[in-house]
Amino acid sequence: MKSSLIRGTLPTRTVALVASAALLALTACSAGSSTSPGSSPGGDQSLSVGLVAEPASLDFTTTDGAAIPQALLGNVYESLVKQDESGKIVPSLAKSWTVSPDRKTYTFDLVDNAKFSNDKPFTAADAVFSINRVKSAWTVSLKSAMDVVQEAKALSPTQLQVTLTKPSNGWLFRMTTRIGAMFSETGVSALATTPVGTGPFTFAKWNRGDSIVFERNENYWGTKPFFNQITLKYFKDPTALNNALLTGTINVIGTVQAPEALSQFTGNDKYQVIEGTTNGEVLLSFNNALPIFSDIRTRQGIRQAIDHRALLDTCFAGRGKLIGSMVPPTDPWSEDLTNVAPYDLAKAKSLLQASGAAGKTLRLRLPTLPYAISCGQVVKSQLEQAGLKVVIDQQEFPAQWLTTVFKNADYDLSIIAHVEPRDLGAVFNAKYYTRYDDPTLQQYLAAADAGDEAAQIDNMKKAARRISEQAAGDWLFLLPNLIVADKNLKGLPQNAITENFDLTRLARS
Amino acid sequence: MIIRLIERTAVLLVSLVVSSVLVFAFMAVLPGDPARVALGVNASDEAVAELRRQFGLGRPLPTQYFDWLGGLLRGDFGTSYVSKAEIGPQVFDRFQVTLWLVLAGMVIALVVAAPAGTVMAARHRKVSGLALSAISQLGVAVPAFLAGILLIMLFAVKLGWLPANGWTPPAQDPGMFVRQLILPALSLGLVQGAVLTRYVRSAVLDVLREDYLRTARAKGLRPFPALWRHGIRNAAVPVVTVLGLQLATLLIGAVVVERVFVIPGLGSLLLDGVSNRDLLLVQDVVMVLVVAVLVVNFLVDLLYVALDPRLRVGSR
Amino acid sequence: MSVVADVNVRTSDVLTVRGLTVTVRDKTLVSDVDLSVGPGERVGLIGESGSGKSLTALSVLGLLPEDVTASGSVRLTGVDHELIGADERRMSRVRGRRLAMVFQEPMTALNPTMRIGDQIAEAMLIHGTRPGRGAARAAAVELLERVQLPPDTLRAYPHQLSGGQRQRVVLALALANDPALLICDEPTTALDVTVQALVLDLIVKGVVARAAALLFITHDLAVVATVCERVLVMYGGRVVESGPVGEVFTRPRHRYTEGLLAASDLETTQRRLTTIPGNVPPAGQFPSGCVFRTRCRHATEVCATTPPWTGSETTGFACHHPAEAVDD
Amino acid sequence: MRRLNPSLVAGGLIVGLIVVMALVSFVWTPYDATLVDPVNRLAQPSWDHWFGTDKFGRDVLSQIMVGSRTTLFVGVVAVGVAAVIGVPLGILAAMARRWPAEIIMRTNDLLLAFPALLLAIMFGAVFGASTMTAMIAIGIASVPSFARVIRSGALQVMRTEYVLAARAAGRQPFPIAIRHVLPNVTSLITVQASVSFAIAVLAEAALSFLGYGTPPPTPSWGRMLQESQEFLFSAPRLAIFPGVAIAIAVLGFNLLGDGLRDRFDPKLEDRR
Repeated sequence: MKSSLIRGTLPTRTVALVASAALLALTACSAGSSTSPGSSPGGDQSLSVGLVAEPASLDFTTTDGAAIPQALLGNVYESLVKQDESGKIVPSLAKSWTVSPDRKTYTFDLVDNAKFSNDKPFTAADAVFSINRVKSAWTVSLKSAMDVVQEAKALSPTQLQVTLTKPSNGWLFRMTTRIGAMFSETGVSALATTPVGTGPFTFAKWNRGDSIVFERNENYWGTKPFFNQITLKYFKDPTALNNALLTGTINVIGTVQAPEALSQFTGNDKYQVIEGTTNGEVLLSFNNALPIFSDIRTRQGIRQAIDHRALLDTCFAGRGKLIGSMVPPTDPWSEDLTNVAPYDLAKAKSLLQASGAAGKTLRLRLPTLPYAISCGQVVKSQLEQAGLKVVIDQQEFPAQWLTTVFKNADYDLSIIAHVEPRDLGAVFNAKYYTRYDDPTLQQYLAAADAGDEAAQIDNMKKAARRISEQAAGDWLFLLPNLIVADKNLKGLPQNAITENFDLTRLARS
Repeated sequence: MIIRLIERTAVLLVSLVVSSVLVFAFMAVLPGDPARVALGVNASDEAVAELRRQFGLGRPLPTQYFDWLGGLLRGDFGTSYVSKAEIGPQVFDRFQVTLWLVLAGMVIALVVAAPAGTVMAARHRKVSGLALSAISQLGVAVPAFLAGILLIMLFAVKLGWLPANGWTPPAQDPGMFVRQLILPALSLGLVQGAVLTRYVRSAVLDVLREDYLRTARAKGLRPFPALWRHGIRNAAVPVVTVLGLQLATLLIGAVVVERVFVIPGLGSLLLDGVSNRDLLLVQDVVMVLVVAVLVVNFLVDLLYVALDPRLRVGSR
Repeated sequence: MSVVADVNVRTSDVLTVRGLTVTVRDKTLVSDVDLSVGPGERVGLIGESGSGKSLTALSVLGLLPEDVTASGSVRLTGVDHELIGADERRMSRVRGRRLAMVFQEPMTALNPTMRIGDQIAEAMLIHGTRPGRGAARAAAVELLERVQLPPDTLRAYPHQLSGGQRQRVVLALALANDPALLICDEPTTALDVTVQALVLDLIVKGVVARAAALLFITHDLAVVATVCERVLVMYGGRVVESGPVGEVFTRPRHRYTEGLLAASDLETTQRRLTTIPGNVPPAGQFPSGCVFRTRCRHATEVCATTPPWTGSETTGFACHHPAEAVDD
Repeated sequence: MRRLNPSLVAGGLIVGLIVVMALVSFVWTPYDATLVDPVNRLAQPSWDHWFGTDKFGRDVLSQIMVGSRTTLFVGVVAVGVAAVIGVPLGILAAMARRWPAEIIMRTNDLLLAFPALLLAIMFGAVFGASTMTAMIAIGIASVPSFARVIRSGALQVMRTEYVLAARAAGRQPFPIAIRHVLPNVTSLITVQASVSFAIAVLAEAALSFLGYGTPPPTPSWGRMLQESQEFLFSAPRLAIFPGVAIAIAVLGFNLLGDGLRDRFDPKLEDRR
């Protein structure tokens, strides 16, 4: 899988997305059992959720960016399987599934009462259509996750069989993401403006530049959501977002952008503050193809020159978690690797001296994202104390940064949050902007994808330790899942580990 | 008068054509392939090529220019590379929003500036005039977004009288529309009003020195009626110029206030367009802004003629 | 000067000014001026620029610039209150009704954005001397006719008229309410010589027709000779000599008047033109005592004291060394 | 005789103070303005840090001092660009024949259609956001007002007798422009420069707020204000110091402009 690991296409989006993903986790158990569409306890209550990055389009099959699945996935579109709060893959539109002994054939039993918002019933034929369409019509690079599929066919209206070319743990996991979204054959004509899905909400209205409105799907096949109407309201300015909650314009800040301002809410019993983890690793990336980084002592020196605790305190108000590799604590193979390269200024200086990097000038090309700009200034200061010279160069995000740093790898150092789930392999790759070419790592990753669950966990642990010990980059911290909401609101996720912001479990007590 | 009208119209048309070339040329030199940016970095080369073909990005620039211009003239703003949505309706909606905001701001500015400037001029040696002068100097020195932030802190967060931000179209909920409009319009209006006050003051001071005002007083008009009947129209000429310029500047200048108050206006659309490299959208928005300014200037010119009969004869 | 003033107060005078003093901040621009204008009388006020003649006129009208203050007494016939210090409400009833003024600069005296007819009609409507707009407009046509302007001038804007035409409009406007006193401040100075005579003629005809008094301010002795019956000579903010035009111009007593006459070619063309030595000091910087002494060839030590007024209010002078009173 | 002009004195003092502050900051600031010191972050004002520290532990006073350089730099370059283009344009338009003059002034009017903010955003998109692009954009946007003011001044000079005499004597236009016109419009240039300076300072603040202004780590009052937003409730002083600094600077340049205008044009003495 070579999926893009960068979340977001707008300045604030990178951070924004993180939070959204978190919400999905809680949804797990809601799927499935209830078949009768009873009345919803929420009646005609409505809710307004403040988010930071408005989608540029509603079509995630051709438009990159985290904001679209954040809003639509799980809420308007559903997939066959989804992740529960603990990261386990659980049923959604597929009631159950079996895997063949060679781990190449998956047979899904589908629910029989799901309907698209265009009134067409959901059948195995739609599933086949959706899976094949990823290969044929999608243009975003994420579609490569479906390359491993050899064939998808409908055994019956409620039974789907998917055959892979080789065993892949990654495939089923990716089916929980946007890649796995189920479309109606007759509902893909205007994806950019009119999404059609089977989800508990239907798309009602998009006031561009302002908000997206969802309404409860009264024909939903599963448990109907509490709220009759939910508005996703988009804010570019973090302070405006906070003010909107303070003055009652919105009920939830889906993702806090200004952690320093959190004190306004923590002391106030009108609000609840949720703090958990996300998949968003804030990476200080090295351009490993450059000669200066070919010496591991340079990379190691940089890692040890950074006082991660002080950095986190300074640029993210101490919220967030320190990590030592590209693995969030919610992944099954998570290990504490923060001690692989502890802060040690003297050691860092001598390493940089030894490698000859001391005194050299490095370009730190930062995307114009608030956390990157903030952390960049701390990184510059800390690296300069260790004997490097650092020049900060702002690159407008997304357009300029994506071209200069991401595509052309014209940079020495950069900072960005990689918010895709399970993105270690994709980020540390010779073709990626990190230009990290390491056959040993690739071996571990291949073994993890092909092996059984124990082998997967074991090999992923090795991979995580490998990049940490090799200092393929420096993990500054893990973005926190920070949500502030009205006190009486329930169903908010502790950790944000999926691509979407789950609105379906929200309720008022 | 007719000659003047024809001349002005000709100038307007030439300006429109020249600026459309400028805007198009400027956008053409923007670095980055719009198709690739629209599709994201991970897009395949085929997909990029397809999009380029779809939007005709490979054609010679003059062809692209004339197609674009022709579209604009027909009211067809084209389709966004990024959102695949029609640009026209978006620009129209956003323009309306900004227009509401700017007009409300200008009304406040005028309501503040006209009396304040007049009093400052009439009492320019007295304490009240000097005090007003000092206040207006301070008003001019405060950035509009800072004024907005302070207004929010006070009236929305601390006192809770008005919403901190947001926008509701007037047709949807007129009450909410007004409540949400007050603070942003105030932050634009007070700052612009302070600027305008100084022009009103100077215009009124000029008029107060005019002989015809003395003639009016000699006729038996008391000072204020004399100023009202004989001064306002004359003082209005320079003030209208400034007003026109302010209106033009504010269409884009409001973007800062739009940001603070989360208002989906034209300026915000432009900023989004720029960061998404939604090239055609940016091009359209810039063009709309430029056309608006040119048309406002044109109208100001006509207004001069209405205000000052001396301009009605001959060309100048 | 006030010593003499009380001797000869003509109670029937249209305008009576007593002890008028005009100051700006600490500077005195006009001091202790007495003057009267009888019914139907045409009085000239002459002097160089800076002599205070315009300020005197503006004090009477109560239209001094801000910062400039007047003290003393100004009474107008038919007005039961003192004009100096009267509030705007009362003054506005006098101005344009009992008392009208024609200013020096016709080019700027009219509102460029208002039609001529409206500006003239307004003068009558303000004071309610005509019953309504229609009557006021009709009256305006008649007034324009009197100043020899065609009726379609009503619809014109000021910029469409020449300077002479505009000054006639101002005159029509001033005479609209048949004022008791018309003050003209250098009304022809800005005009071409060819139209000066016409305008002067119209002014005289206008006041004569209404039996109005005229206070005519000018620096042009020839004009005074044509228009006025009596003349006051001002210098340095003071009236230095007054008397019937014929007398003052032929037998000046004050040395300044003498110099002024000598410098103009009014009297005789045989004599070589002489000039008054030195320059007029800036406003407010005239010497104490006799204001003319710094430029006067006849000045002595005694001139450092203010010269007393000699003669009656209507005919007299203030000089320590007057020119000989030549008897014919 | 001439009264002391309070606007000129106050404006001069404020501007002088800012210039001195900027000069001093080259040789001395209480702390390194860009030094990150996490231990002392968000310190209250104290003897050690008179204005306290920001979220990076940087000394706010030092940043304000160094930031004044950015402010002056922005103003000088923006006004410089505007004057270098606008003054010759204005003089040219005053001296040219009717049609060329008309074309110059119409082009000039066309430029009015591109306000500073629009130009800066467009330039920022092409060349990347930086102090320099912002300043040039602000400068170009200030050209029309310069050209207009200078043109009307130059027109007056062209009508004076000495210029008429020079022209009658057959002097070439260029020497006339240099010898007669330019010296006589310097007062207008000075006045317009200080007014444009104030506008440039405000524009830089607005651009920084939108993220199109001075990039970090160079201290800039506009960006300090923008960064202080999330501390509006917890540490409002972080907004107050740069906010007040901007307001005072703008006030200073405006007062200076007014004062200069009064001084150069006694007819307008009453204006403030």
